[in-house]
Amino acid sequence: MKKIINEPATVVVDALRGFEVAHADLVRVSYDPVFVVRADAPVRGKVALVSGGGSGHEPLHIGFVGPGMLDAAVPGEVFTSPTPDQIVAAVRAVGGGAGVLLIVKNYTGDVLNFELAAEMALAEGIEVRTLVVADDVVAQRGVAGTLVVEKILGAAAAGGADLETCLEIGRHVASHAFSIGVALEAGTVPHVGSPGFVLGPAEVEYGVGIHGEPGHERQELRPARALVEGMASEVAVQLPVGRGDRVLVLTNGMGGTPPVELYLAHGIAERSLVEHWGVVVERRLVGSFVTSLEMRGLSITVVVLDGARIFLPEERSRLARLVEWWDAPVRTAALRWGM
Amino acid sequence: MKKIINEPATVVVDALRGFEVAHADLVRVSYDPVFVVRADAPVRGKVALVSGGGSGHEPLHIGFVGPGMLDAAVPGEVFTSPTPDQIVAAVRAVGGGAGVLLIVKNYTGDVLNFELAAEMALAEGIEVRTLVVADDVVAQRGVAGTLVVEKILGAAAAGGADLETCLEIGRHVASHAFSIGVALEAGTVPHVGSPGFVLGPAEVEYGVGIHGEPGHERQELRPARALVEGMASEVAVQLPVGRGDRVLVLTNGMGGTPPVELYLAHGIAERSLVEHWGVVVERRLVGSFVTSLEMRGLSITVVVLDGARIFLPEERSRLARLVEWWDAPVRTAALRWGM
Amino acid sequence: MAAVVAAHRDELVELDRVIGDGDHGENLRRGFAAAVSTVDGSGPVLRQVATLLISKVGGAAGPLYGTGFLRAAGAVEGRPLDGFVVASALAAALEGVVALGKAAVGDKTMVDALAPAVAAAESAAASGGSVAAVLEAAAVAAAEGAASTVPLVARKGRAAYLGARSAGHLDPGARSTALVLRAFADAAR
Amino acid sequence: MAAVVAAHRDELVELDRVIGDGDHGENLRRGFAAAVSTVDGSGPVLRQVATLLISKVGGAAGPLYGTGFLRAAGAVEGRPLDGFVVASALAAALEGVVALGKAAVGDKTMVDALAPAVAAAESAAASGGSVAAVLEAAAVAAAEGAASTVPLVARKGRAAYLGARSAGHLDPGARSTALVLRAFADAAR
Ligand SMILES: Nc1ncnc2c1ncn2[C@@H]1O[C@H](COP(=O)(O)OP(=O)(O)O)[C@@H](O)[C@H]1O
Ligand SMILES: Nc1ncnc2c1ncn2[C@@H]1O[C@H](COP(=O)(O)OP(=O)(O)O)[C@@H](O)[C@H]1O
Ligand SMILES: [Mg+2]
Ligand SMILES: [Mg+2]
Ligand SMILES: [Mg+2]
Ligand SMILES: [Mg+2]
Repeated sequence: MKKIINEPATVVVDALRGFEVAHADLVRVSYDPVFVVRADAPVRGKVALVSGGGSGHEPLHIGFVGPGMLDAAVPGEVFTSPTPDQIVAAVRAVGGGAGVLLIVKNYTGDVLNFELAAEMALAEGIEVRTLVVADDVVAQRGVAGTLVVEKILGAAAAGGADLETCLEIGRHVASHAFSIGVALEAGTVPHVGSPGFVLGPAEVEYGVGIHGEPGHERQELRPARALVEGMASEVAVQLPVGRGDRVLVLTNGMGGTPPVELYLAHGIAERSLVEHWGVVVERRLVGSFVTSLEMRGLSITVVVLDGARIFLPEERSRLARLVEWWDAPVRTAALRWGM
Repeated sequence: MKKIINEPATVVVDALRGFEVAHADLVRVSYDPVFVVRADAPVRGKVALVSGGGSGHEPLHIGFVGPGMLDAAVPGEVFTSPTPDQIVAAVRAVGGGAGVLLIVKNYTGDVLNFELAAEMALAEGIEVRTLVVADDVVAQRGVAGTLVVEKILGAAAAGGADLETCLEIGRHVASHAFSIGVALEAGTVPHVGSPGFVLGPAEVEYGVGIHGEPGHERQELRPARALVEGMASEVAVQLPVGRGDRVLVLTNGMGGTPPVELYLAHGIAERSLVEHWGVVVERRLVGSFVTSLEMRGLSITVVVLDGARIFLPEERSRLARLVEWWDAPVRTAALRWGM
Repeated sequence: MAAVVAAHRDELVELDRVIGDGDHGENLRRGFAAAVSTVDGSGPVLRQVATLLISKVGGAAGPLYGTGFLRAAGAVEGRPLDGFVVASALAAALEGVVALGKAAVGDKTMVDALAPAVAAAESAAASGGSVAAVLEAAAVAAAEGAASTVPLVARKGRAAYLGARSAGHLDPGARSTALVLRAFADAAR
Repeated sequence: MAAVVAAHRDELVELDRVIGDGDHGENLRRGFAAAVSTVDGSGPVLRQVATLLISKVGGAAGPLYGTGFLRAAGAVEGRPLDGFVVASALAAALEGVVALGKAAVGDKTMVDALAPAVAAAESAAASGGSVAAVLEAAAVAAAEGAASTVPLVARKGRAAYLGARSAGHLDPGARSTALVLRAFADAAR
């Protein structure tokens, strides 16, 4: 195992120290227990958004803490969900009186620990709700779609949406986000020392998650066009309407994937979604945002911003706001525009 | 060789197609000859900034095209400098009447091709000047420091600096930028098929550039603290003053390096520069901006923003503008703030 | 117990690497090590351990182990320790784990070790077994239960993502449960 | 000539991979292939090839090869082809390459192949050699010159970044220069 680290036991905290000095204008970092909050927390009167999970997925979630997105992120050990006391401490630090929404990726460990934390916070009189994201189409894990949920909720909360409305918006976005991942090479968990799986020189793992676990099946590496079109189809069949859906497409690198491959794949994904599936791509994002250590590979996420036929007419104007919320100013380490 | 590509011969163009759809609001892409210009080019009355070089270093330079930074980027084949006709075509497309500055990384091929292009453009009556960046302390190559030069010049040009002033500012920044790189694993050029060098399970290449060429020497991988402190020292000894210098620190990933390692290294670099070298870190940037395909590794760049004792007092206020220019709004695919 | 877990850390890491995410051994090592260095015997030990596991382990195993220890603590506190009490503590632990994790026997989880352990403990207690005998019966049954997870296809936890590919591998949580019960049994001898 | 370059593409790629960035073979293949498909024999061939090399090759070799061909074209155009003209064309090419690249013999570049080729061509021409004889002498000397780069430490181009580690490897540009001259000599026979 080759990594630029000091020792496996201190990776998370050592990386947080660097993150803290790099973004002192945006965040404050607590080390005992470990959590990250926006520099101006708590924001009075705003619903606070707290997310978290195992480390090794950076910039998720620490890189999304700041105005217009998360109020706090709670990193666990590498690929290990954080503990309830960490989560509760973060909730206390950001609660601004309008309630706290926990955004949880769908893993047994994350769900259990966040639920325990929610119970503890409720017992302290803090209004807390939990939103579970499960956008992976292969195994209903929470993967890259989580960042879209967090961005849209960040804007909604900044715009004054109350806790129940945030939960409702979050559920809507989460249930309209579909992702699939592929890996060319697995990452290595520092305290494990060897990769989650080892592939042959022409093999890929298809349908992977973000924890180095083997995917749905092993396939031969095909040219990008065939591979990515297949991935795009796999998410496209999940779309409520398909033809005519206005969507956001996120092409996400897994940590060891260079931009040249990401852009190349993104071009194929968009073209294929438009030409074969008739969707309208309203927004897009390309980059390494939800990673799995140094895993080589990528995921394609499609989020429906509006599905003309599935919503009652009176709902449409509210749902059209998803684009507006996506475009709203955000200022975090990893996503920044408009400020 | 495992990559998400169609075939080696079309990698650059295929990736540009994805880049174009991902950033249609920011850029226009020409395919014959190949170059990328900002969507609103040419900008009348502004000095136009054109950079370029071999592909495989994305987001450099295409990801830095847009308001507040470059007017055009000219990508060559992977690791191969672009040809003069590409460069001249880009120069023609962005010239806004106030002259064009070519920002060139110091490689024989880049220098020769850009110089030929400059001669051709001059022959057409376009005022062109050339700035060569050679920030690598091991072999005077142009590496990650180039992005700092481009950002600062982008702001200066947007602010109305004329061609000679831009050249002067650029020379100043370029001559005060110092970088060193290390690789854990080399990338593979698509049409070569095997990596530039192969390292043992505990070896690193120290003093590498960004073209997969072997570095200054092969070393044993040490804990991050020792490795990065050594790198920080290697750049710090180049600083004109050292103690008291106000600097920008850029911790740059090489394409296959996950954020967790970058942040970890950045923390060590900053601490070491401050504690052992007495510099004042005014600004910093952490991310994968100047890459070498999927190479695992990183570089540390230090750019002097002001060296209290080396400048005559009357020069200082102008030099203090470096921070202001760095902070100025920029809107590109890879660097964005303030707009 | 911490020593047993630490000694088997790499084995558990490796089991979890193959069908999960590789952290199970390290998570438990961290949790039990914290328990050893913190629990001072001043109060109810099991309850203190439970709290530490919940706050130090993380992952799926943290809340599940923590809840198990917590429920077991509730079942033994204030009662003189005998075979029946031990058996009922194990039953309470199982109930807590199932309430939280909603896994049934055959889902390829720690429940596949814990459930037969409870059954064996209860019949040992019913036939008058001592604390040591009850724990020994539980440990033996847990080891068998753990071994029985090898051919199973996982339906809970990360290994479930592998579908049919999870078959043929020992479940790390079942294995660690068997190890912990073995440590209890050995300590009681 | 394009066929020769294409046939040796992988060899040149490999030479450049070891002490450079691996693109030399592919760059030249692309350039000469473009020359073959574009040059139509309508005008001065060498000049057309030169322009195509400059606009299709890129890298260091593009301008250097292009300038070499351009200067050679200037030396032969409008003159009846004989041994002296060929030798002076090679000399002009060398002058152009040196003017642009500022490399001297011993710097481990294409100059190490081209300079001895010029010397050999000039003495072959002086002793009355035909076009074919002059080109043959140049090709032989270039091959020797290229081979002489193996022990050298590079002082120009990317290989120079390796310092002492560049020794022990054949320079790709010197090798390709020898190949191109060999192709000229074979064509003239
Ligand atoms: N729902 C569940 N109920 C009971 N046990 C479970 C459940 N999900 C997972 N487990 C157990 O947890 C073990 C994995 O624990 P660990 O690796 O620490 O957590 P994580 O899966 O979050 O990485 C599995 O081997 C399995 O025995
Ligand atoms: N300054 C120079 N003068 C003459 N030849 C040079 C010079 N620099 C490089 N070369 C030649 O160019 C060759 C490399 O060409 P190529 O790989 O196509 O370009 P690049 O180095 O830009 O990748 C070297 O092997 C060397 O022979
Ligand atoms: Mg885990
Ligand atoms: Mg090159
Ligand atoms: Mg695990
Ligand atoms: Mg080369």
